[in-house]
Amino acid sequence: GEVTIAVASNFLPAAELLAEAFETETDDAVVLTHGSTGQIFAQIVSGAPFDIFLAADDARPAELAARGLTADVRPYALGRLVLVSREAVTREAAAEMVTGANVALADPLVAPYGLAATAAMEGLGMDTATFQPILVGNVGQAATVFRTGNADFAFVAASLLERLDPPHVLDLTGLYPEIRQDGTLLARASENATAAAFWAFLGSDAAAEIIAASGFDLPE
Amino acid sequence: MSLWPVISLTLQLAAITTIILMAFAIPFAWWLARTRARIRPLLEAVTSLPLVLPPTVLGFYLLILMSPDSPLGALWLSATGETLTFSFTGLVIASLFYSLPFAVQPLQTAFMAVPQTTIDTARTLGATSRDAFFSITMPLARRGFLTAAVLTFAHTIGEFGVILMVGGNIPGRTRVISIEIFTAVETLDYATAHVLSAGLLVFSFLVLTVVYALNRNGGTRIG
Amino acid sequence: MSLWPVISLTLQLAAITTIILMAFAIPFAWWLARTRARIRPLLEAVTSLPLVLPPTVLGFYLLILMSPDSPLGALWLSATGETLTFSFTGLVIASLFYSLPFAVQPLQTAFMAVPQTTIDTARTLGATSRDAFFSITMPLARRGFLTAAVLTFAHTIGEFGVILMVGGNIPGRTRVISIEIFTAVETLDYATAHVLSAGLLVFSFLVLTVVYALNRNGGTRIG
Amino acid sequence: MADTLAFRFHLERSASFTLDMGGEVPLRGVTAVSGPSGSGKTTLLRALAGLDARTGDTAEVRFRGQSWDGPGGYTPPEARRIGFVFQEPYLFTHMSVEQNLRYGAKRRDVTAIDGIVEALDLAPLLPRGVDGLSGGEARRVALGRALAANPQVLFLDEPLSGLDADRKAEVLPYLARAVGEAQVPALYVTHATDEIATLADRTLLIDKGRISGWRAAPFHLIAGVVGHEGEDAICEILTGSGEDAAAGAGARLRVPVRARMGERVRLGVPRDALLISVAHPGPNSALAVLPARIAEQSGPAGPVLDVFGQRQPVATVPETGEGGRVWLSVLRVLPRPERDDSDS
Amino acid sequence: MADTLAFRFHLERSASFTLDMGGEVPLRGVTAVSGPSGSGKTTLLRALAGLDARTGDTAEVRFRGQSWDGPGGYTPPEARRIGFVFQEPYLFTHMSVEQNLRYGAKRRDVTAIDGIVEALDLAPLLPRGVDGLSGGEARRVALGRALAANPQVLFLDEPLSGLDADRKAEVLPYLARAVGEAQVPALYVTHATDEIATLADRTLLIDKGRISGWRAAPFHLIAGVVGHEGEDAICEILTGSGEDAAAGAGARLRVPVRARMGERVRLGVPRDALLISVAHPGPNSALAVLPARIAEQSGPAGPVLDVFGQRQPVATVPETGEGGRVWLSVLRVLPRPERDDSDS
Ligand SMILES: Nc1ncnc2c1ncn2[C@@H]1O[C@H](COP(=O)(O)OP(=O)(O)OP(=O)(O)O)[C@@H](O)[C@H]1O
Ligand SMILES: Nc1ncnc2c1ncn2[C@@H]1O[C@H](COP(=O)(O)OP(=O)(O)OP(=O)(O)O)[C@@H](O)[C@H]1O
Ligand code: MOO
Ligand SMILES: [Mg+2]
Ligand SMILES: [Mg+2]
Repeated sequence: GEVTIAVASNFLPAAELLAEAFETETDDAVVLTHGSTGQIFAQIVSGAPFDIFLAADDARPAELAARGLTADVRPYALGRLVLVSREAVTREAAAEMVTGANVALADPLVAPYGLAATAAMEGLGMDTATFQPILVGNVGQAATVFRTGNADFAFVAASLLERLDPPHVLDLTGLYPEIRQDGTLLARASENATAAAFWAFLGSDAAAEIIAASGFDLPE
Repeated sequence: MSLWPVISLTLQLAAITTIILMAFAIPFAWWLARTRARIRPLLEAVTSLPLVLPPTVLGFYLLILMSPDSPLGALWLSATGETLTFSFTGLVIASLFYSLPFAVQPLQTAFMAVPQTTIDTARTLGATSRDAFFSITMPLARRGFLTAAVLTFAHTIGEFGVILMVGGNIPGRTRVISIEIFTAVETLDYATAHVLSAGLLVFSFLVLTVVYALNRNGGTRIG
Repeated sequence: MSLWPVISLTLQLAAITTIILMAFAIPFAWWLARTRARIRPLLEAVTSLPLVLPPTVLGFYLLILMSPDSPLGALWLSATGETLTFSFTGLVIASLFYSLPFAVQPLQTAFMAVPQTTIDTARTLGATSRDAFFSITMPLARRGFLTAAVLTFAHTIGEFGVILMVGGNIPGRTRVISIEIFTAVETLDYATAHVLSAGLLVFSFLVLTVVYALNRNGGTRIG
Repeated sequence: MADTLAFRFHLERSASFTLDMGGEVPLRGVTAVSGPSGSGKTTLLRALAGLDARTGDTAEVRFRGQSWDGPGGYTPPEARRIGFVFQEPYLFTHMSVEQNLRYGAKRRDVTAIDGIVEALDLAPLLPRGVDGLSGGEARRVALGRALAANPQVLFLDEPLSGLDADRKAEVLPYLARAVGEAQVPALYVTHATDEIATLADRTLLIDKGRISGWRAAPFHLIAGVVGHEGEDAICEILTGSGEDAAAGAGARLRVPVRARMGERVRLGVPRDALLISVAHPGPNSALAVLPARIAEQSGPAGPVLDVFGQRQPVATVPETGEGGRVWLSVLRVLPRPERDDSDS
Repeated sequence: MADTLAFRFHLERSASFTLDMGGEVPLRGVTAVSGPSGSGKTTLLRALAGLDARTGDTAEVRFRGQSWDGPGGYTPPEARRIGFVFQEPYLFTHMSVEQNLRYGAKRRDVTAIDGIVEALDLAPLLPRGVDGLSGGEARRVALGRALAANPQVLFLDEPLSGLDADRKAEVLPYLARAVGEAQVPALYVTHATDEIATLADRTLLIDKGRISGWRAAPFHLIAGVVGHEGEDAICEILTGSGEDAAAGAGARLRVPVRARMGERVRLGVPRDALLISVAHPGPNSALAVLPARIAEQSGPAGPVLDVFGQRQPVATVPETGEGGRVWLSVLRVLPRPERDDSDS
């Protein structure tokens, strides 16, 4: 059988590992497509042939559920936000160092990590009302801006750290509300045994190990 | 990761889009170039409109327009058993929309520069209006054809916002090379992004150079 | 939410990009149209290249090119005290890149259709080559100017991939209307998306119709 | 089925110009079309060819009884088989000279264009592009292109302007042969009195968009070729005209024309090259001095002379009695080989 | 400082055509340029105007001692103040007729173009666009545009082709006046012998890209205006030429030209309109019969006649003894008002 999974871009590297593990285990095929959460939502509403949706937030899956398009919804990972920088920074000094510098983060309106970053900035004592950070489309772009030398700081997902390899990382655990990434088994996949199998695999310990290794926390 | 399906799909999409769009744009631009109808400026304006919407937004509306709930999408579904969105056909339709201005406008400019008197001369020599179009107007306007085809082809290769929205990035079906490069950048896989971009640039550069060099010896009369 | 700063910024960006690009593209396209240099097809090909890269990817390379670590970015930083990226200037530079083909190619097509003999005639009547360009070539090629300007302006309004990457969506500084619409779509605020899109379309339609209608009475000689 | 091109037009071209005329042109020989600049000659030819119809125009055209335009049916320009030489060459700039020449030929299944190439001396130009052609070269190509398309009628809008005198002297007889032997009638717009004198069987006069009159063929004499001297032919004026023409009273002229023995040649005499004397003028530099008689002192179309039985119009005659003898000093003749059933 | 236009060119235009010539043209009156189609007339004028230089071309041009091209310095086309009328009109299609006319004028600070508008009868065309213009109308506009730009020398490439005879008869004297009174010399390419007869003070002959010879002014007589009759002037042939010209032996002609009493007029006599008789030809239809004398039976440039002391070349003379009396029947004259210091 075959399952088509739509993945929020920030989870793509992890999803690729999961798909590999699932395929070796079952002989079934996994087709991965990715995009922003909002875009995938619009596509599903328009009849996209996706079986499972791994979103970057809990709002879109809830909205899909409200429209009766889902068979099951549950969290599959909790996002971890970190602050990357060129010079070492501590939680105490962060407010002073970061204010006025170039800080990249995903647009809070569009991306859950952006919303979390805003909360973290307040937690670090920055005045988000007056301070103007660089808002980009998603955490991947925030990382790119940092990596290309165009920002001194960036709020990014921990899942990107391996590829980003920044000089300094500040863990921000506890400074932002939980970033719940919900997955949903879509109603159109109710007949698809492979989809059901992957949905089950996503909750397995093997999957949990991969997700954790990819820089996410695990939901309860 | 085998890139071949992605490259092949990209080239197919660009080629088919260019062919269909030229087939439509040629008569349309010709008509626009010759008509004295009042409606002309309106149609010219409409032709340029696909440009002003951001690709993702254009994709969003096309998604709505072609979804199985829409009349068009429903018709397609009942006729073919497949949805129009997330299919190659859907991509082609979307590409036709967003590349329309690049095909029509250079053609119209070129057609307007072909003197009616030359066409009249061909008519008196036994050419039907259709024959005169192919034997006189087209060769004289060939710089416009070249520009239209190059802009359409290249833009179809480079566009990804619409494609991503309408096509859904499905390997072998709707995943094209621009999305592949986009993904590489978004996931910080810069090495892949560099390689793919460089390949695309070098390939495009070679093709375009050959095309322009071939066109060179002709060129509209300048003396 | 007041849209005015966003609209004003968008129009400024589009207008400045169109003006600068035309100022560069006019002499360049003119040279391309008249030169017999071997290098011409190469330059024509290079001119089309910005098209084949997906906007985000183009944005990525522009980020690298303009970053404070790069020579260009460093120069700008030391000269102005600001980074080139995430500034309005950076947006303009990026827009110049991705709209280049739309400005150069229609102009070149139109210039190639202006007969050298007509220009020679103007020279013998006392016009310097510069004067002849403004008084003869430009009016005769005005359909190409129109096409180039419209495609550049509209495309700058509609593009957002590059802008978002290079500009970073900073209100009043780099937030343009295309990003605003994109945000609305992404956040499921479809009502806002519809209103903004409809407004943009209607506005663009009206402006374009007026522009084309004004151009109508002239038009290249066709008889 | 009348062998004519009949037409009636009302074409409003601008506030100040309307082509408003009807008429019937015999489809034999050359009908010259003459009139001041801007009088509507080009507009008339284009309208007859079916180019430029606009809303508001009314047109009716019948060619040999077949409807080309109007209530009887419409024939598109390409089906009218007109050889149209426009006032400007309008060559196809994306083709070589040879491709230009073959454009119409190919579409009318003509393969041999050698005769035309030779007559117009186009051979050295064939492989060239049209861009560097001189003014006269371009005109010859345009003329050849129209002739090569096997037309059933020629519309010529100043086809020889821009050609040098020698070239004209070569091309004119060729055109005359095309019109004469191949029996292709022509409408011929020209301002050159020489060309009218050589070719015209009649002249249609146009002014301000209307027909202002018709004129018969200008002064000319029919002669027969009785010998050759170098490149020239020795022609003897015929007595009387038509089929039963007999040789003139030994009046012979040496004429620069290529023609076969026995062939008939029409010798146009331009108005300025004809001197009428009351007495024999004695030896002079004229080509020939011919005896003639004043047939009509003041006919409806002006005075008429009788030269060896051929009646020809002239502008003025000197004062002598009716039937008075005069002498014609002919300073120059413009030859046109004539088809055998000529009625002029 | 020689009052000449001196040039030397080597321009390779194609494998088969190279313009390779040097010469010096006096900057007085009209120098006709003549030669077969494709001989290089247009190429020469364009080169003199400084258009189309290419790598590999060598050129040297001096105008009244000032270097236009070559080692002595370069003057761009727009600074040469040439009034160039091209073989085709090349009107500016985005301008009205009036804007076309004023294009060059504006750039040379000329504001009054009324004289030109009147002479070329352009008033009714002024507000029009150039698209619908007839062939002859377009040529007149092109001619007017060049004249309005206050040129110091005229380059005219068949400027009157496409004009009807009446129009030509109007424009020719106007051109003659421009050249004569305004002292603007002209290089004048034409195939029309009439135009050469009327205007040319000398003819430059070109063949295959080289100068093949020079020819003096063709047969003409200088006359003075002694009266008017209707629109025409009554001219009396002068005896001798130059400043000390005295009235001829009462030989008077009625000539269609607008000229003031006492003004001098040059009367060109086309070759075909001149009949030479050994004896007085008696009363005839000629404009005038003039006594003349054969001055040279076979000079270096052919036979020469002496008419009232004016020596003029002719093609052939009949057989009489040296110094023999002959009679000239003049069938037509082409008048050109003459500037007073004329030396012809
Ligand atoms: N750019 C060019 N490329 C090739 N041949 C050329 C070019 N320009 C001129 N020629 C050739 O040079 C010759 C001279 O041309 P030119 O136009 O000077 O002739 P012309 O004497 O003005 O003839 P016409 O009386 O027919 O106008 C012609 O044979 C023409 O074909
Ligand atoms: N499209 C048009 N718009 C306005 N006026 C026009 C148009 N076409 C022709 N005319 C006018 O109609 C008149 C007749 O033009 P046409 O070309 O038939 O003249 P013509 O007799 O051929 O003159 P020529 O001998 O100068 O070529 C001219 O005054 C011309 O300006
Ligand atoms: O996955 Mo996001 O859109 O970067 O929070
Ligand atoms: Mg005409
Ligand atoms: Mg020429």
